[in-house]
Parts: sequence; C-alpha cells; structure tokens
Amino acid sequence: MILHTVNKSPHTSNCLQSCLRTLSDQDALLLIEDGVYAADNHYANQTEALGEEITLYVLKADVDARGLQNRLSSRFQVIDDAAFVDLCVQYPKTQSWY
Amino acid sequence: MSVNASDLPVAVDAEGYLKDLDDWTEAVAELIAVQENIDLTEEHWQVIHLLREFYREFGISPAMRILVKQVRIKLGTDKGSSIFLMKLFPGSPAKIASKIAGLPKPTNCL
Amino acid sequence: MSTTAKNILAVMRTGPYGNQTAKEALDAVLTAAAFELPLSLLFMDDGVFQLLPQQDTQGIGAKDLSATLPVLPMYDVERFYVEQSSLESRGINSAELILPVEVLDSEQVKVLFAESASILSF
Amino acid sequence: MKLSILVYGSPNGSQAAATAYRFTKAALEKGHEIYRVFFYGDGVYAASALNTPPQDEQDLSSLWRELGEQHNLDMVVCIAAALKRGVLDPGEAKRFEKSAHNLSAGFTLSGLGQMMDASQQSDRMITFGY
Repeated sequence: MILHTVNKSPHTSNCLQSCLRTLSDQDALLLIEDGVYAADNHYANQTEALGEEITLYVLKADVDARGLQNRLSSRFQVIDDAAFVDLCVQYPKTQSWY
Repeated sequence: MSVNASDLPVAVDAEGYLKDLDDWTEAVAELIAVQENIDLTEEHWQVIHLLREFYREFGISPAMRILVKQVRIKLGTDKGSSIFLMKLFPGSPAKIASKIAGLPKPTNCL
Repeated sequence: MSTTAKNILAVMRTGPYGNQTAKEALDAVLTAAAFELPLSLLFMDDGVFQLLPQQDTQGIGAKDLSATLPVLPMYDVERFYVEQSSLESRGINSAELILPVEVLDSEQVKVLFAESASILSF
Repeated sequence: MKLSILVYGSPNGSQAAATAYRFTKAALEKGHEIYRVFFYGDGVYAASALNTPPQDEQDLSSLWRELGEQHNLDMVVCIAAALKRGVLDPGEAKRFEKSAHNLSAGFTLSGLGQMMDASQQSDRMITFGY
C-alpha cells in the first residue's frame, strides 16, 4: 500500500509513465504541482484505464491555480491539503516521482 | 617540535585539511602528522598509502568501519581492528588518517 | 540504530551528471550504509545511465560517480536492482553494467516497493 | 502520528518548497507530530536568511522560520549540501574562513545521518522533489 505522488507534467516528463508501470492495485496516485495536468480530461485516457481498485487524487490548490477546475477527468477525486496529510497517514509509504 | 598551520608549506583549512589535494607529498604528511602529535612509523605509512589507494580507486574517504575492513584485507587480521587504528591515529582514526593522507574530509558528516 | 532497523529502498532515477541529484543520492546511500541500515538500490529511468561503463568525467569537471558506486559492496550493500523496461528502452544490456544487478520486470518492482519499509525517492 | 518531511526543491527553482510548507502546516493543524523537516539538495536554499523576495511574493524562508518557531520544529539542513551552496552558520563560516554567514534562525546544519534517523524514527516520511 503505497501513496505515489507525481509532480511533473506528462507532456514534459516520463514520471507518470514510470509511476503507472509500478503502481499496484492497493496503491493510490496523487497528482500535485504540474502533475495535475495529467488529470485533464483531454489527456486522462491512460489513468482512466487503470483498475477501479487504484484510487486517483488530484490536489485542489494546484488544480485551481492552473485553471483546470472544469477540465478534470471524473476518475479523479479533488482533495485539499488536509486530505493529502490523511492519505500520507493512511498509506504507510510514499514514493515521490519528480 | 611543534608545527602551526602557518608553518606548513601548503594551504590548509582551519581543521588542517589540505585545501588543494595536489599539494600532498610525504614531507607534507610528516608535517600534518606532527600537528596531530603523531610520529609516523612504518605502520602509519602502510595505512596512509592504503587510504590514498582507496581514494584513487573510489573517489571517497572511507568510513571507519570500511577502513578497518580494508586494513584487515590488505595488511592482515592483526592490524585490521579499530583498536590498532586507534593506537596509530588516536581520537578519530578515519578522520585523522585521511587528513594526513591528504584526502578530503569525509563528507558523510556522521 | 541498526537493531530493529527498517529496510530502506533508494530509488535512483536521474542520470549521473545533468544535475546534483545522483551525486547527492549516492551521498545519502553511503550514509545509510555507514550506519549499517539494510539498504537496496533500484535504478530506473535515466538512473540506469549511472551504471554504464567507460564514464570519463575529466572534460566536464565532475567527480566520476561510476568510480564510487562500486564501493557499495564493501559497505555490505549488495542488492542492486534495475527495472527491465528502463534498460530496454535505452538499449542497455544488464551484463555490461558496472555493478552486479538483478533485472526486475514491472511486477517484481511492485513487490520490491511493497516489501520496503521506507523509500528514499531520488 | 510522527511525520518527517524531506524537501529537495529550492524556493525559486520549483514549487516543491511551497508544497512541502503547506503540507507541513496542514499536518500540524491536524495534530500530527513533525519529527523533522530535512532540507537536502537545492532545498537548502530555503534556509538562507538573505532571500529577499518582493513584498507581494511569498517569502518561504520567513514562513518556515515562523512555523518552526511556533511549533518548535526540528528543521535540519544537510551541512554538505548547504556548504557547497553557500548556506553557512557562524561556526562553519569561521571554520572555512568565509567573511559572512546566512543560516536563518530556526534552522540547524547537520549531517545526512539526521535523514537516516528520520527514516527510522518516523511513522511516515514524504519527499518533495524539485
């Protein structure tokens, strides 16, 4: 059970690809900073293809800052900083892809 | 005989490590050793040369545990102990021997 | 610190010289090793480039990391893993690398992550 | 729960320093214990007291210092990473014969051993990469 964070845009970095290769069914993925561009519904085919067991999150402050509020794939749950902390507690380990 | 940093023919930092590692010679080593109140014997030189060889190969100053291990492998089990190294380089053998051997300060900052 | 130590997985994902990350990751790894913490290294993405032979850094004025990496077995660090698809997409054969590595496919990497108590992400 | 935070990004080079700050603040507000905040790589730039952003931009160095004071945080800056980037405390400035020092109040220079200690002593550790 690992919380994976990705902070780079999928358009400029392979972070998301590498993360997706090694994501287990029990894991969660949280997109932060420029990583949130991967939650855009024009891009999210790959993440939408993931099994339902894997929960997908996107950090609200980063989504709002980038004007993505109305462009998000419905597969992602939008969470605030407090919920980010909760995820970190819920999952015993984090792997940061940056 | 006492030697101060200002008596050394080469530049050292406030802790006595060489500023330019290329300045090292055996004569410089003798002077640094005097500052540490150590009279270099054949056994000291064996460790100093071993350290320099280690640095040439791996590019780092070894941690104490690794120094002990290397001495044991290269110089024999009777010398490969922290007690033996403590006797040669009292206090903090890995640090002091590295200083005399003209290696950089161990950066692991343990 | 080493009595009931948590085993650490260091994930090395950057090439050796484009920035300080690989160098500082290695410093962290050497520190963990000096403390005798149980430690494994996973090289993936551009991190596998750290393991290429024949690195000569004189021309760029950087320290040669490929000279230091082979010191790790002396520190009793012996578990070196590389991710298969990272090797394949870069056309690298694991036999030519400077450390004795075990090649893991994606499923095995998942297991490696799962079995580690603490992850250092570089 | 006991959390440790690793910060690798500089305040200006990436968003990591800001995200790490918000995360730490949120964790404290939720009542968690912050075992240590460890600044490594370019993350050490947050500890320079000389950072002077314009008044209408976020001043992360000051924010960390204030948060540290408020909650008595153990904010450790890797000494090797800091020295090579010109972040020095008075002791190191003297030792290396430098004319000035700039480590901000609230931060401590120490070794990578503190990072390993955090990995062993914390319930959770999270990295904010550059």
